[in-house]
Amino acid sequence: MPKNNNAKQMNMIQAINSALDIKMSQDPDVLVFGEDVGYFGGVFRCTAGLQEKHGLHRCFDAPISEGGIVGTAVGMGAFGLRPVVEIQFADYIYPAFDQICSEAARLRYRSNGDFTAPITIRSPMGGGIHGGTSHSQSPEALFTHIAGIKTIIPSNPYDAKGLLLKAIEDNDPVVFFEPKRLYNGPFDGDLNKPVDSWANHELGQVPEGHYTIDFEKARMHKEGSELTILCYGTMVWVAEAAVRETGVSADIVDLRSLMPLDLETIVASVKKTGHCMILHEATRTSGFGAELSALVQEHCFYHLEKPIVRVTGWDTPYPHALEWEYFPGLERVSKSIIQMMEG
Amino acid sequence: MPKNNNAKQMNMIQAINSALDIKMSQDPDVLVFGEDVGYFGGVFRCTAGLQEKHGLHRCFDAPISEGGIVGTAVGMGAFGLRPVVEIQFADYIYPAFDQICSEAARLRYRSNGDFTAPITIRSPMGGGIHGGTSHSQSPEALFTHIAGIKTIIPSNPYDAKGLLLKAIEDNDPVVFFEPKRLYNGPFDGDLNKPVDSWANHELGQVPEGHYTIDFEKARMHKEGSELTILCYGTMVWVAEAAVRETGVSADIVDLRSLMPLDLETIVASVKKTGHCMILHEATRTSGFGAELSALVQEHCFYHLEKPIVRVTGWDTPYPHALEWEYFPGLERVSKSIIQMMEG
Amino acid sequence: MSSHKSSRKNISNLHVPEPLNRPGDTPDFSNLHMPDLVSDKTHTLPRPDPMVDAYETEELASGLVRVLTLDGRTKGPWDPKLDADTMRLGLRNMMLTRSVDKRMFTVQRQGKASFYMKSLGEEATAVATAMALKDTDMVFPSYRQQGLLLSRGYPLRDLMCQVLSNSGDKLEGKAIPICYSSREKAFYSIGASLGTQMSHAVGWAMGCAYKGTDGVSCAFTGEGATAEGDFHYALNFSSTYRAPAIINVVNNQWAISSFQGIAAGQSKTFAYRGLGFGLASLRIDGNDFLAVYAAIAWAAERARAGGGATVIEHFTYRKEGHSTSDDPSKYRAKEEPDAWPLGDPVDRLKEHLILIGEWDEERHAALEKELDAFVLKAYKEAESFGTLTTETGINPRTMFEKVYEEMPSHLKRQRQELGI
Amino acid sequence: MSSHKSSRKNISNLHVPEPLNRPGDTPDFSNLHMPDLVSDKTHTLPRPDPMVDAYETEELASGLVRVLTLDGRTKGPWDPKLDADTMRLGLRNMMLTRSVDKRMFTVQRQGKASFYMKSLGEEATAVATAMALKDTDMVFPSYRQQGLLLSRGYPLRDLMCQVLSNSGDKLEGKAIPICYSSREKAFYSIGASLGTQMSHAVGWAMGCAYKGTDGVSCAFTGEGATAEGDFHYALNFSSTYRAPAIINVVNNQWAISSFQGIAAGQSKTFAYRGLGFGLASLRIDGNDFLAVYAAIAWAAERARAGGGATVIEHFTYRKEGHSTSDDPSKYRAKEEPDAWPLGDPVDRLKEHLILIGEWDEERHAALEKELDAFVLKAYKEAESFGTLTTETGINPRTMFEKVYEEMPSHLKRQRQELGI
Ligand SMILES: Cc1ncc(C[n+]2csc(CCOP(=O)(O)OP(=O)(O)O)c2C)c(N)n1
Ligand SMILES: Cc1ncc(C[n+]2csc(CCOP(=O)(O)OP(=O)(O)O)c2C)c(N)n1
Ligand SMILES: [Mg+2]
Ligand SMILES: [Mg+2]
Repeated sequence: MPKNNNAKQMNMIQAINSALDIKMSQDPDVLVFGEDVGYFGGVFRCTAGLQEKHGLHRCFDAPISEGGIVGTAVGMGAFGLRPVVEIQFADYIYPAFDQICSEAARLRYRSNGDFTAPITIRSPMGGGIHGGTSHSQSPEALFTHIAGIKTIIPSNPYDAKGLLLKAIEDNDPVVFFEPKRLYNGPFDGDLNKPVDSWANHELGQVPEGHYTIDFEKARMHKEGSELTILCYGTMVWVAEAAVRETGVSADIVDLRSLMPLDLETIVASVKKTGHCMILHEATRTSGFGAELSALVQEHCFYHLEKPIVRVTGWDTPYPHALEWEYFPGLERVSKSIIQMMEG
Repeated sequence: MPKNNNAKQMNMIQAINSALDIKMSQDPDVLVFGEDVGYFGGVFRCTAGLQEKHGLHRCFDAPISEGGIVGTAVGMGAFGLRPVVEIQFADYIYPAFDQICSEAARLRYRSNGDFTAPITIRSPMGGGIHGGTSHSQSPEALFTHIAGIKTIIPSNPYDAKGLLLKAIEDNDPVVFFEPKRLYNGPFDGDLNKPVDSWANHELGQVPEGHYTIDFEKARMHKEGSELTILCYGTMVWVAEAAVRETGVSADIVDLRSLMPLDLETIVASVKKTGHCMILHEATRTSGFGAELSALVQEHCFYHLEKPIVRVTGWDTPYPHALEWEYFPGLERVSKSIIQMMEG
Repeated sequence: MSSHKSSRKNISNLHVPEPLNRPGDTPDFSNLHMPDLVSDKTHTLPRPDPMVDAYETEELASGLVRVLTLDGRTKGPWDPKLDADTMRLGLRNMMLTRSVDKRMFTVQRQGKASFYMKSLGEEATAVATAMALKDTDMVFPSYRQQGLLLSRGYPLRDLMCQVLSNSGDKLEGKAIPICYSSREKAFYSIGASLGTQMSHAVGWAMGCAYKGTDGVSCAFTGEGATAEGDFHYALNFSSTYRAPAIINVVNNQWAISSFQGIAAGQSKTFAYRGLGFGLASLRIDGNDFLAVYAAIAWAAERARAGGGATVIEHFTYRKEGHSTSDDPSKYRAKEEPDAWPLGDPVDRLKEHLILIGEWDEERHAALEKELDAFVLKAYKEAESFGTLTTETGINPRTMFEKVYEEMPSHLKRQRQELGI
Repeated sequence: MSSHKSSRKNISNLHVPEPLNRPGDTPDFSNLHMPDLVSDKTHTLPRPDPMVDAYETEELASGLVRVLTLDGRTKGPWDPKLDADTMRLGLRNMMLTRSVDKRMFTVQRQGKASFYMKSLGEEATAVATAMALKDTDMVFPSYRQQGLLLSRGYPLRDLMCQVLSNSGDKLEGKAIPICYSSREKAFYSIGASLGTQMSHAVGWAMGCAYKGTDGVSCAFTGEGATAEGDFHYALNFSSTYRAPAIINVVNNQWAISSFQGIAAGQSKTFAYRGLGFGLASLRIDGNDFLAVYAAIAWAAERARAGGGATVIEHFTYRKEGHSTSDDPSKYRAKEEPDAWPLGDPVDRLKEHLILIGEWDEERHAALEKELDAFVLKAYKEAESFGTLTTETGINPRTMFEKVYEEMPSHLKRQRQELGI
């Protein structure tokens, strides 16, 4: 929690921008590139002003070639730089999949530490902006299956900044997904409410200076006694609303870092509550919820009073018109909580 | 089980070759291409003789470009052909990942059935041939997370032929992984034993003609009462050896089709035995074992007497020199069975 | 040049290309790599036999193939010598496209659609292509070739319902606006992942050759998306298998906020990329309806005769924002669109028709009005099927359909879970 | 032409390229797209200033840059005029490479290693490159440039222990044989996924430019792997950012069993691909040590001076199987290697040195013997660290190390699970 007196109100875009700005100021080896990130400052404005402040050669546009962007970043990383690249939408990370999985993830291992790829790959993820099949995906689970990659997903401005600073300083390749529905406010899945802004949130109070948040350290978003909800990104806010709505006493564990994973916090919570629900927006089958479920039953089998429940996106592409039927929103989560606790 | 009088002894390579040959003979719209599959007949010889028999334009070499191979196959599929392409090693499927996930898997959905991609992507997978990090991978879990793709993994010649014929006839894109360690015989994970051949196995008796095996239909490899082992590919044979070695009475469920999945058979078995073990060679975290574990605990929670156990490859790249320490072999599986049943 | 470049630290030798004009600059295209337009020199570029050796197209790949002069005449060997009716139809199709764009842009601004993309200034590339091809030749558009669909007579209502994602949408709201699909009109399903359609087009063309048909496939990519691997695959595979494909690169100078130089690097032209693969390659004036028509007809003839693929760079200009989500004044000089030295495709064809006495301002104004009314009427009908702000009217059950040919049991279970 | 082509059904128009020679054919290279070698015409190709406009290299990209004639003389403007000591060192490095290859091939055949890849016939491409670069210029090899490592004095024992995957292996058995890595020798970690190193090289070169060093990166790909997207990315990014990179395409005519035409399609040369991106491009006689040296020196000078990247196609021939897993008699005429019209790189440099009186057969035979003995001695030492058939001596704990910089808890748990 931010206790810093130099805190300033920031939305998630500003928090990310601040992290990049600080690192670029501190470390001449940090550079930023990607599609439209230069003069324009990125389609979501996360890199706004960086080219003007730090120079054309430190923040620049790249050809529309996700594979080339990650490939050249790996080369720069091996050389000794710390590139931070942007993939414009997580849905467009697949052309870079080979470079991420076969190269960034493997370079340290196969060279036994002789070469490394200390790169950060930022990318907006998730639905909620009517982006349909190709601007809404949550592909995080894929990366957690690839040994050598770290996968991070913040749920708020404070974490976004601290985790991004950590990611840039980390000597391993990090895939850093930014839930785009949270850029401007903590969307809680209630379509009937006016959109909230970070200005009203403690987690929108972000220190202006440098700080980092460790990976493999979940954030206990809310504490309770009856139910453990494992979630990350947008679903943290849906969980909060659903807990409020249903009145259940729940631990809401915001994982933040999927790989490495803070298993200790998860296990302690489930052992306490005896009930576990897992939320994610991604397609269910082989989503990260599957791994969480497997781990929880492996480590908490004798404490579980009910089957672990996954509330997730369906095993379909993200439909445009039926976005909110796909999204595991407030209604579905609340209903599942009630079913679990009363059923 | 093969009950056909026209059965002939085949290894898995011959069974695959036979499926391709039959389909090419029956259907002029079936064509085969990929790296080295033409004149030479493939580095594992699965397409041997097809060019000579069916013509240069029906079985030919492709540029070394997995993305281009799958991309052109999608276009041919949309046109109305049924291309069967080979990716030389599953480790090299990543350059085609975007074409598989964003295109082949999505074409039917996004066009609401206007265009489809009835293509088959064959690829040898798995370790056991000293192939190291880049010739041993088992990336099946990744594809099960992508709605729109089917993922098939046979464990023996009989299934390989029937499933491949089914895959080619299927109107959805199918990723068909062939456990390369099984091409010539049912490797059971015992390094001290001479290598077995399919000639000695019932499942190496393969009908010469056309037959198909439905997806979403697991094969009960062995039946028992105390333990359910969920597995596929090479691990079926490791499971068999471990069951033999430990003397446990186990259902060995050979999934064959990961997506769609025969949940019914799985659930019935676990409800019967109360114990579930999952085996796969792939890296553990977010492997397909995670999904299986999640499903089993969702559907059999009240029948499970012990935590579900996953015996898998480690969360590391596949090391060259330590291949057998990575491989979830006989010793590890047997030990896990004993721990589970006696612990 | 914009002022903030001064902050560049000069320790670095890293070269990052920059556009000719940024906000605040007075647009100046004199440094554009382009032949001298005033002298009409480019109109003398030869039109070789379509079966010419690919390398002999070198001067066509580095030059600029043109037919219409800037004062409305036609000139040079590439003149397709179309009759007035055909040209008037071309004009009409371009104007229809423009009218639909205008309407749907407004509709999006009213909050009734989530997204839209105009093709203003680039209508010739799509419309002339559709008219030069057979209606059965499969086109593989990026997302800015609605002119293809409209030229082939796709019902306006269907197009609009797709944009509105309503119950009239043939795609049942599955795809985002503008990702049309029409097998009937030989118009391939648009996916939003850039570049992927390029190798599909080559696969389709290989299918045509495999089956011995005389079909041709015709793909489009923006110049920005040529940097994707798929463009490379398309060139490579079409070169290897001599696929009867036409590979169009619409160089509209911008890729969202990145100017064409980010993709081009030190290349003279994008057409030259084709030469690297031994493919016939042309750079053409994309705002010249007749040049586009002539080039496509040439390439189609080559493809049908077994000569393989042709790469065509359409040199044009994106006059509006990238999409409804974009504000181009943030990254380029406001006056750039008007300063574009190759003019506007509608104006240029109109002027030519007037010059040869086959058109006049009154008829033009009347046609414009007629088309606007036609479009509005279609829109009213489309809107009756629902909009984003009302109800889309799409049955949630459809969400689970068409993932696979038959619904696997896990999707049935999920549908049940949703309670529908 | 081989007989089975007759079975081709002629309904299809799909063109599938075929090699000049198949098993059973008498090798004939007269249709190879190559300038007339006998007339030595190619020796007159100009050597422009390294800062020349890229497009002016067109004739170098479609021709063949040569220095050594087939009868051992030097000729033409590309002669790097090396002194005899340097040439003798080049000869030695090539012969050392060949000797190591021979030894390790045998070792694999004895079952002591799982895999090996020879570079027979292609030694000049790697050795001359290493000698023309600075030792600090980073090289990004594919897997057939062991000559780079050996020319830079990498200890034989270390190389061999890597192949044996034993306790002397600096990579602790993590990588398959021949996937060497040596930051010390500015030799990038080889990964087995084809092509991926190409964009790494460009990223590295961008790093050099960014930091204002005069470093150059030098990447290698086989001609077959140019079809991967990564090759495209490398050309595109180096063109955009003028990266000081040298992009070598080793066209050894074969990619496992596929002949170069499967990747080339209708391209005249692979060098021409570079021209498509506005990069300086050369095709060179890859069996000509002096031509390789001269071309690399030229490209390095261009890169260091800020002229950006050069694409160099090394026209050579893979005389052996693709790897120890391959049997080339299955897909090409047995006599092809000997019929290759550009000879053998070791023989050609040797003959030149003899012709100018700086070498003789006796010294050559003695050197060969010396090197074989040197290699054998190193091998004996390497073998003492273990082999596949004995014990590799690698601690299983190392399997979990270097996945990440620090071991996350799940890997510690897994290590524990393995009981080590
Ligand atoms: C693989 C992929 N990467 C990024 C994007 C985001 N994107 C959409 S359009 C666009 C610019 C394309 O520019 P260009 O190819 O020149 O086409 P134009 O819009 O000018 O017609 C970008 C970067 C995408 N859709 N797909
Ligand atoms: C991405 C990828 N696809 C396929 C392979 C399998 N493979 C290894 S080497 C090779 C042939 C490469 O030929 P070329 O590029 O010409 O290099 P050469 O072996 O002739 O040096 C193939 C297909 C691979 N290693 N990586
Ligand atoms: Mg553009
Ligand atoms: Mg080769």
